[in-house]
Amino acid sequence: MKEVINLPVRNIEEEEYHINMGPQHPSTHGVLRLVVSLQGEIVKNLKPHCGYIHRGIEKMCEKDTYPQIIHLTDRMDYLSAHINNHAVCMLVEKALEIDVPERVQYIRTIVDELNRIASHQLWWCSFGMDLGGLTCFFYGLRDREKILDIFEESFGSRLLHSYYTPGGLMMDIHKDFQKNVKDFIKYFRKKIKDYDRILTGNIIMHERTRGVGFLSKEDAISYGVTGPSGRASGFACDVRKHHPYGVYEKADFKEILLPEGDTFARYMVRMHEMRESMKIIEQLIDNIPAGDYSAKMKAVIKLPAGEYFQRVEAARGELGVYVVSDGNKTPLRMKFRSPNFSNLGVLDHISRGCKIADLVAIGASLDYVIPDIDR
Amino acid sequence: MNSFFKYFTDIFHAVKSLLTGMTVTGKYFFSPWEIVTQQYPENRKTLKMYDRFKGEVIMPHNAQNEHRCTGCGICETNCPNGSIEVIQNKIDMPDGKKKRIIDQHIYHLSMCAFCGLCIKTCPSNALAWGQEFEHAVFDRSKLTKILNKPGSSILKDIAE
Amino acid sequence: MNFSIYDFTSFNQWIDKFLNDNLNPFWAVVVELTIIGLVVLLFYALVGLFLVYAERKVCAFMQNRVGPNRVGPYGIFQTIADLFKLLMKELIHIKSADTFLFNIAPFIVIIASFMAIAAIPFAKGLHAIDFDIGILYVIAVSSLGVVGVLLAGWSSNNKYSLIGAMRSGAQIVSYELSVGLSLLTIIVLAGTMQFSQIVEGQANGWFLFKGHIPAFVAFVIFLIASTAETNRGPFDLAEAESELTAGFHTEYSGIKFAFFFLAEYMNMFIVASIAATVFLGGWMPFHVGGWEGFNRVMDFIPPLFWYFGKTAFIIFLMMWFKWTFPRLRIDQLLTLEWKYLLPINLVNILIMAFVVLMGWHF
Amino acid sequence: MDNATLKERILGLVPEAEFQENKQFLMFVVPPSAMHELSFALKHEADLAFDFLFCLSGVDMVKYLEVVYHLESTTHKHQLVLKVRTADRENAAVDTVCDIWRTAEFHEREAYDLLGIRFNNHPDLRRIFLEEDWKGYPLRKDYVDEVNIVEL
Repeated sequence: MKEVINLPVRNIEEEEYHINMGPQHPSTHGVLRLVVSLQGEIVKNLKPHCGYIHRGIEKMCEKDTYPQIIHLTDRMDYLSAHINNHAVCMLVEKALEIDVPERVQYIRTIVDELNRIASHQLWWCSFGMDLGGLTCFFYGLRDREKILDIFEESFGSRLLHSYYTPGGLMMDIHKDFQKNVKDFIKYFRKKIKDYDRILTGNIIMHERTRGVGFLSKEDAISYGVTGPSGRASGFACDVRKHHPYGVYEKADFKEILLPEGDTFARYMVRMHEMRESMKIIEQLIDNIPAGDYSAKMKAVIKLPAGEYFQRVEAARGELGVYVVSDGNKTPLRMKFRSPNFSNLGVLDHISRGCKIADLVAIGASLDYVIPDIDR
Repeated sequence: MNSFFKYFTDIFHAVKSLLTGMTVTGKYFFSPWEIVTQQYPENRKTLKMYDRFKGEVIMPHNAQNEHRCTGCGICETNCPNGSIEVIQNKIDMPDGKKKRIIDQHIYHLSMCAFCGLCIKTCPSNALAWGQEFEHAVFDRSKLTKILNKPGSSILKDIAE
Repeated sequence: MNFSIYDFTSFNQWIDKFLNDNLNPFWAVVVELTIIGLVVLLFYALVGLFLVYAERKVCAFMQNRVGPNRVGPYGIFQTIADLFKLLMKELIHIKSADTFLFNIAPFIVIIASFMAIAAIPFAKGLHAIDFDIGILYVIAVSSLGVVGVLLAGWSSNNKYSLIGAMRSGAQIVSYELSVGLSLLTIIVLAGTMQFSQIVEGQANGWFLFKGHIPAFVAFVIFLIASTAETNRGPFDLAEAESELTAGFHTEYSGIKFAFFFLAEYMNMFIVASIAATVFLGGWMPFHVGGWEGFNRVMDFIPPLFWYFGKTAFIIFLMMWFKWTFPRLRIDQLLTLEWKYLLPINLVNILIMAFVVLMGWHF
Repeated sequence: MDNATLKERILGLVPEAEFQENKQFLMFVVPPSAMHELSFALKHEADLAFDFLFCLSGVDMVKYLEVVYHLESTTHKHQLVLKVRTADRENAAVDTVCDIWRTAEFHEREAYDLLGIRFNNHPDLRRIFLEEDWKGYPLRKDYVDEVNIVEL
């Protein structure tokens, strides 16, 4: 006698077609996993799964002294390592109420902006590559190399510098630093026109990005999307303007705000920001005052008991460092409000209803760096 | 009629934008002097790293095989990753006192994060950055290095 | 017996006569077919290897790089090394794949491109088969490849592969129209579908110049559509490595992957040679009607040189597209075809028919 | 709104809120029961309009667990820090604010993952960084893990 098998009735319409984008996928820029539910090619919803390279930096910070923490912050958002260092250094300086020499402020601001350009260049590479234009990748890296060479000459390393220390800098800038930076600005002003010609003006790129992944201003604020992605939605969130640090007050620059809120706007904000950063550097580079490259610091840095918060504008958005100190040389709790972590939260919201190809473009325009999400 | 013209102007602008893009790649195709790639193993002889390049931590020795390390261990406490171990020795001084000197300064390159705190905090400037960058080895244990050379001694004026 | 590099007809006749003298007619045909098969196979492999190398060098120069430069002088043996690597790689067996279809798919793809080569005239007399419906045959055969792509995507039992294969299906179905119609424009001008006659018809000027505006429009459309048909350049949606990792051939490894890879380059070669033959005169030297002296000088350059030069030029154009443009999205791809290329193409045929009717061509 | 009037305003909304001295921010400790209601008021009342939650952190203060909310108004540019404390380490639970500030969804998941603070009414309260079967909450001070944490 044959056994009767009752097959479940399958409703094709309601069944979800899941795709695991990642952890190994070319367009997630690292080990991020997006579980995407599809209907045909259209994204119904997606769930980000992160934590594949969670290293517990916040836990490690609780065991480290403040100068030792600096090298850990390098490894969060490795593309804006200097800016991350800057946040922690400023926090310690603010807690100890130390006046940092003017020279240090200038150098830090210039190096931050160089780092921002380098980071945006890499973003441009990967944006072009995610859209399918592989050549962009090499042009971006070619020009980024020039900045990395300047970094290497002055600070000894290309990516993870640990150049700032609480109270100042590890060492003074190289004697050729100013000349090299000026040469680079001259070089990059020429090359950025190529960027515009090959990608910004391209009709395929316009079609791919215009009106894709719309994020309204209200949502940007509510989701805490900061940095270029937030400013593309009209959210005035530039920490350099609203809570100035370093010597940004002395430089004349615009906060780029675009109202469109789509992928193309996020692209354009970054392109403009590279130019603004060059403007800032040009204004400051000749005016670096002479002086000491570090303030006098005690051998053991102990923060007075209390809570401190420092915000900086990292390349991808607002980086917040929150420290609870109990008066010891190690913090009781150190929390990094990483820009990418908040920016990732919005991905599900803005990619619903778009196609897989759009999802890749949106992901590229949000420009996440996975170690910064996972920390 | 308007949309009819728009149809053709769209095509015109599209083609124009595509051709602009092609001029960029075409220009680079025909300008091989702009190639930026370095032929790495071949150019080893001419390759020079910057003075400040952080290749590895070294302990400079002078011609008399003398270094500046007192073996105080400040680098060890400052290292965030525990990549430095300082092993001290006690020797009897002629005046009867015991004195600590360095026996071995062990440096685990595999754990080093190149933060530079050991070099910055060293009170006698005994450590420095080396420009060597070809660290690949087949055995992990080769990355553990002893920085003071065998038979070396501390520089006279540091010791006093 | 006399043969030259300008005309291979007498050479072919000599072989034919030699075989018929020594063998009975049946075996003579068998031997001839075998020779042709072997020659085409060898040619196929050589062109494939060379194109892979050329592509890597071209893209490297466009990207300010040197490209392959380790194996042999200027890296010319790089692709051979790659071939050996692919030959030695493990053929990964996919457990839940449809094994029969999975194995057969790369062969379908490669056979489709193989068959198309047979109808292409390389030089006078150097022509495997001269169909009187040559163009129709090539269009029909070259579009068979998509069956292999669809099967590969379906049988891999992989979601990325399936999406890639479906994209490819939609893409070929639409762009086949444009390819056909743009070739039809020239057929209207040439009045024949036979490749040898099309080439002969361009003895006093290439069709691109003879048919002026409509021929030029058809040429541009053919370039775009054939790039799309070969899954290349800005239209590589079926592979789309930043979206679908590798699209339809995600699950393939070793030599089966190499087949897909080789077929892509051969398809590129085939469409380039069709474009060269139909629009740019194939092996016919650059002639201008009436300029006898000039034509003589041009005749001095061997036809094979002309043929490969033109094909290489078209291939270079296609590589240039690929290494410059970002990828289109699937709906934009279809919009481009149905809203732009197809209507323009239809109007263009009408114009061409009118031009031919009124005798306004050169 | 300057900090003095803002202080009055907050105390008017939640009288039992406890003011804390801080050089940088206006800081209040709010009882957990009042947090959600207060958040709603902070976001939606026109003179407050705290629409940007720029940081949400969980802290283990050994005696109690704490959730710290850093708020900013993008229109009025004033800032505020709220704290919610819970002494119950086993079943620490706080009302979610992710219906008010959407960014809290991920940050609350992080706090749950690393500190074990549960958020009531959270739509998707799962571990975000660690695996589902991870035992314990790593950022707590009493967390012991002999395998994964290397003591130097």
